[in-house]
Amino acid sequence: MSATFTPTYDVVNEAVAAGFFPPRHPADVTDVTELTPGVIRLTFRDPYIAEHARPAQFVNIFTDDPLMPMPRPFGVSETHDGEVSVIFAVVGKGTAGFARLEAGDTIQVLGPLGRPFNTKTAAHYVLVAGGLGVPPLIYTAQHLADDPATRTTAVFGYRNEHFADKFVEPYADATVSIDESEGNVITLLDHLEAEGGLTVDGLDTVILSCGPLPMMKAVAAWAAERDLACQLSMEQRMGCGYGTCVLCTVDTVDGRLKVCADGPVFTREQLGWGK
Amino acid sequence: MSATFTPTYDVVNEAVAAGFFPPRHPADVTDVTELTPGVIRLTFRDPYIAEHARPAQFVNIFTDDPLMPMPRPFGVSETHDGEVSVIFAVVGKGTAGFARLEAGDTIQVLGPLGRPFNTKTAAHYVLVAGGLGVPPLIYTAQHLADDPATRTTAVFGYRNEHFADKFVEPYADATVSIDESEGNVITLLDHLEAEGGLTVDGLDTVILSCGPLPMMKAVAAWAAERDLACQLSMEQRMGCGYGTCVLCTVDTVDGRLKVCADGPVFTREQLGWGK
Amino acid sequence: MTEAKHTDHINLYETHEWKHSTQVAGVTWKNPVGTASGTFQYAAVRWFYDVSQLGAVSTKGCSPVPWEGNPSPRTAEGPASNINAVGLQNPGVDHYLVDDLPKLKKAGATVVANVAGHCDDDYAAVVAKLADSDADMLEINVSCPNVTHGGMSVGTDPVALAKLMDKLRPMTDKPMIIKLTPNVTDITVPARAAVEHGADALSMINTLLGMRINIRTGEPIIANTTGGVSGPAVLPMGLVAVYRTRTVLPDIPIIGIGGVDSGEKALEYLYAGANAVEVGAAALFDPVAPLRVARELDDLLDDRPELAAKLAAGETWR
Amino acid sequence: MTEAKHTDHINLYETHEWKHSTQVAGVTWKNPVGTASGTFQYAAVRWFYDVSQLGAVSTKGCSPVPWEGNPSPRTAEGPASNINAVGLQNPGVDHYLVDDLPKLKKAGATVVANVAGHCDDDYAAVVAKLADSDADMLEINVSCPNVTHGGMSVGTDPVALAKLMDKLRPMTDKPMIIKLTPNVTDITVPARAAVEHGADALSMINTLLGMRINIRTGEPIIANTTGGVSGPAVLPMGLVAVYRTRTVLPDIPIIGIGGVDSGEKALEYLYAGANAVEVGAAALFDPVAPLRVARELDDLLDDRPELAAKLAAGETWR
Ligand SMILES: Cc1cc2nc3c(=O)[nH]c(=O)nc-3n(C[C@H](O)[C@H](O)[C@H](O)COP(=O)(O)OP(=O)(O)OC[C@H]3O[C@@H](n4cnc5c(N)ncnc54)[C@H](O)[C@@H]3O)c2cc1C
Ligand SMILES: Cc1cc2nc3c(=O)[nH]c(=O)nc-3n(C[C@H](O)[C@H](O)[C@H](O)COP(=O)(O)OP(=O)(O)OC[C@H]3O[C@@H](n4cnc5c(N)ncnc54)[C@H](O)[C@@H]3O)c2cc1C
Ligand SMILES: Cc1cc2nc3c(=O)[nH]c(=O)nc-3n(C[C@H](O)[C@H](O)[C@H](O)COP(=O)(O)O)c2cc1C
Ligand SMILES: Cc1cc2nc3c(=O)[nH]c(=O)nc-3n(C[C@H](O)[C@H](O)[C@H](O)COP(=O)(O)O)c2cc1C
Ligand code: FES
Ligand code: FES
Repeated sequence: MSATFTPTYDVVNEAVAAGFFPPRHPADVTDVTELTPGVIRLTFRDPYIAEHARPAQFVNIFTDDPLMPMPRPFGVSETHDGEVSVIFAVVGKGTAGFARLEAGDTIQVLGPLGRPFNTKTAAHYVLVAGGLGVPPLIYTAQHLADDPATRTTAVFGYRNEHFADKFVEPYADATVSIDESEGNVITLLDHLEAEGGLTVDGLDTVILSCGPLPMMKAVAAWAAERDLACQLSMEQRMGCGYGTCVLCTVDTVDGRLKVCADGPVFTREQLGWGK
Repeated sequence: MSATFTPTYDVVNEAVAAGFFPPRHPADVTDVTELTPGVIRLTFRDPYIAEHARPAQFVNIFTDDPLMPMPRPFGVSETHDGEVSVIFAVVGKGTAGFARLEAGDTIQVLGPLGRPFNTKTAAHYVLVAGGLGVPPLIYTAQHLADDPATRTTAVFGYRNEHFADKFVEPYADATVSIDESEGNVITLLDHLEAEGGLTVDGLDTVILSCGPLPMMKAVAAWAAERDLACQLSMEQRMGCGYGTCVLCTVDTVDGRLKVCADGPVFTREQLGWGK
Repeated sequence: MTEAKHTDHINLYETHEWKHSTQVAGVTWKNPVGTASGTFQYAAVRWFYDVSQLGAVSTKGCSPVPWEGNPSPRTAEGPASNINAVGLQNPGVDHYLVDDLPKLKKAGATVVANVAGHCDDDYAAVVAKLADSDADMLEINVSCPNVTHGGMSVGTDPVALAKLMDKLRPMTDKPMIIKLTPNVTDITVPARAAVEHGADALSMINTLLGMRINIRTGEPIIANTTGGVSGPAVLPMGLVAVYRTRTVLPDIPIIGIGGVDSGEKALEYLYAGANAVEVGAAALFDPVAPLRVARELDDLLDDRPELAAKLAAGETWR
Repeated sequence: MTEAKHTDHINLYETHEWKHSTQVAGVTWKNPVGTASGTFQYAAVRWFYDVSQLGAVSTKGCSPVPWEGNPSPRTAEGPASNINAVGLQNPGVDHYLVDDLPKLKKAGATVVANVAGHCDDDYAAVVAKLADSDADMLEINVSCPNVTHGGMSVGTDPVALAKLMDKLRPMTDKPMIIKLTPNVTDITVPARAAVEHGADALSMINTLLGMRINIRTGEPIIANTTGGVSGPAVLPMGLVAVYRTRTVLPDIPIIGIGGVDSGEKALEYLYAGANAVEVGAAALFDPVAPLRVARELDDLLDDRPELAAKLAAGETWR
């Protein structure tokens, strides 16, 4: 009973054919799985997003409660045959609502949004993620899995249960993970370096990272010490998600930039981290 | 995902046992029927309301859209075996939502509310209703159907289709109706009087009425000219429906009274009509 | 996507041992949740729950003589809000003294008597009669947007407010709460004026001026044209009023009002610096809302012993 | 209970022949629906629809030099609302003149250039540069609640507003709209001051001061503590601002803003006395909202020939 515009898929298709980007639109939920208590994988059917999403791009998902009109952004974690998955933690009322969704329900989505990781160069991409930063790096691994010019090593840190290893393993060339009882991703990176796992097939090493702020700062510093390229996917409270409101800024050396449209991906140089 | 308290039936039952009135609570919709375009009969299962509702009492029904938190009051039109019916016209967004309900859905309700028609005396009750004023008078007829001390004559006026005759006929001792192409309820009352139908079995005649304001004023005047007792069920925009906010007043000779708790039923003397 | 309610298991009819009390200007409330004036009538609410369970009840604005209020329709619906234009209809202070007040006290309620007036003498006449009554606290309503004299016209003018306070303050030792309107540029200005002239506590916010129009007729829905907006939609405006007032007046007790319909929202007010909250419009949509909020908050405070201890001691979070 | 949308059949990507135009201070809008400042960036929106379809676009507040705005987080969610504390981040008027403005004009849009300042000289510097530009109208933002100087501090002080107007008015013949804040007791006071000192039109409302608190930390969610509330929740406050202003200023063109997310709500503003409306926060939640509102309104006006005729002639309903 809300006043939201819900175009049919035809409208979206026509729009795309006309060169426009699909607006907020409905999508059918096809699966909801709890991966570990409070962490959910939500899959919905959305051929447009599945076809176009790039690593670190995100989708805005909307609640069905008009008291909560603002978008909830989530990084794409996998796509398959016209379906899109996100993995999220239940942190507030919006995500609590999404956790109660069931296959057959409908959600409203907008996307894919944001600037992806730059993975154009032939390189060994080290995918460093912590906690709920794993989804975009799973998707990066999926995206690069069939690219003969690249190699990927997933380096995942968890609070306790290693809930995402099984999703990234099929795509990454190597996967290592750790939880708080043993250390953190820096522990893993040090270990990887010590074992010579940082260099693969003579390729340049590029760090791609997403996770809690302190972790990302540590990763950037670690990369800077070794003079490695490092791209980081940032998080910020958003208003629109598509670049119209300037509500989602992050401080960079070039001033305050939009996480949603200038990012979410920034280089460590842009963020001025680890110099 | 709204923050509304939804007690279980157990809570309501315990409350009632403890002498309290059931608060707003969920009820299952059992039937939704369109009687004529834009006029809907909604039936829901609510043993408490079915048992306790009296003629001209109403129930607050709530939308499931938190943008529309205010109660929608509707007169009870019939009760059967723990089920309660209301008949309503689609006039705004709330009633439009109710019209889309289906059996098996759940609604939130509060009731029964308001002071009923006084039908305690042995009398011939003439039930004069216009348009969407018919529901409380159908229920009055149902309520009095088995009372050997009373007789009822339904006098219903419609805009066009005579959608409610079939509901009142099983209960009323006589039913006459009219639509705008032929006249109005005063036409019927004059006719009834002329034919001697106003007096039945030597009983006092009491007019009970509900409908649009101009109609009720005309009915009150008609009754006053004949010195007949006349009770009228009023309508007003409400805030709470249970007497706490004074948002629903009607001007009476005793000042501004609450339609929800002092009424909805007022005598023509109280309203100062038809003197 | 239907929510499993925090309170689904709560039986509001079972008597509850309150775990967390508060103090407002020296008066103990058994929990930090009261009812807001104008949305609570004993005669109506007692059917639904035992009103003595609430932290306090603030009764309908009371005038020296009976007032008839505004013509109907008096209400319209806003998005997630109620708009009201009652215009302070009430049976007058004499009726209050023989009817509502004794009944509420007999039932065991902590009573905040809300005072209305069209002019300073009106307010004074009511306060004079309440001075020796059983009311636990007085709440002077200088914030009603639905009357042409008194009400908001006083609360938006710090000079007029100071003058009124100077008149009322000497009349009684009862804790005197001044209820403020958000329809000002800076609520801390009248807040300061009230406190400097003897207010024992502040309550805020009253309703925001608003209206709706019927698109079939093109005319305002409310007979009095405009009304006061309350309910879920006004929460951010109520919070900012409390927070900013607390920033400039660290010691004055504050009752936070506006859009509270859950324990979590009550908690936001407490973190903003309120000593207690009142529930208004939510009670229109659900009669037991104030009690439910109190029960939810009582549980939420279990996990916040520092906040709970401050409240019980008459202090606030900030 | 899912609603069959009025607009389910509308294909917003098909070019539309607008049936009902309006006039704002002599400027024709092809329909009465524009975008509100701060919720429209050409670079972002052009992907979703042809922006020239709108009645007008009001661009982001523009300052003499680039402004960096407030630290993040800059936003929180209220019940049915957004709370923003951008603090007028923008790349400055020089950038506007070489980037946004020419692109928008090239695309065929009717452009309202929104002007920001921390002091009178700031406003003047921007107006000086826009005076000979291609902008169709100027909108002076004296109502931003998120800056410590300028913005709302001017719009809440009729004397300061008059002084600013006296400075700006002689600088340009372009239609000058003054955008007012609802954070005042009586919006008709600054409205009058603006009109008496040369405003060609008024737009209202800007955002209402508000905030939210994180109940896990007990601290404000927004880094700048408070922000401005907009979106569905503010509709009644926006309507009352327009209605009351129209009552005292029968002839001034008014752009109604606040909570518009459907053709029906736009219509309420027109019946309240507005010449046009702008859509703000709704565009955050749904990029195509402004265009959808325009299309819905275009159909609703079909059944209201008297209103439509007045608007087209530069008159208003009341
Ligand atoms: C680009 C981007 C990608 C993200 N990807 C993921 C992901 O893959 N998995 C995941 O679990 N989370 C992700 N997040 C965080 C996720 O958006 C928030 O956890 C979620 O919006 C919280 O919603 P809520 O209703 O439960 O919380 P509430 O606190 O009830 O939400 C209130 C408002 O605050 C916003 N909000 C609250 N927390 C955050 C936050 N941390 N970041 C941004 N907005 C917030 C909400 O969007 C909403 O507008 C991402 C955030 C961004 C910006
Ligand atoms: C005691 C009583 C009994 C009623 N019984 C019936 C009945 O049996 N059948 C029937 O069709 N209608 C009845 N009505 C009228 C019915 O309540 C309204 O038509 C309905 O509330 C409109 O809701 P809406 O959301 O569609 O309209 P909207 O205009 O979208 O509603 C907005 C707000 O205005 C209120 N409102 C709008 N119109 C009315 C009205 N005419 N009376 C009271 N409130 C209104 C709504 O309750 C809501 O709070 C009764 C009203 C009262 C007071
Ligand atoms: C119907 C109604 C009547 C009210 N009457 C009064 C009153 O008499 N005195 C008063 O101080 N406030 C009155 N108020 C304001 C409320 O006490 C409260 O301050 C306001 O509604 C905001 O709280 P809420 O959002 O919880 O409703 C009234 C509010 C409503 C809705
Ligand atoms: C994110 C955001 C940024 C805004 N920036 C400006 C601005 O730069 N200048 C201005 O005059 N108003 C600004 N506003 C206010 C809007 O233009 C509008 O007046 C207000 O949001 C109310 O309309 P709404 O309820 O449709 O959002 C901004 C609003 C939002 C939500
Ligand atoms: S969220 Fe609106 S610009 Fe980024
Ligand atoms: S609707 Fe609240 S008293 Fe009647």
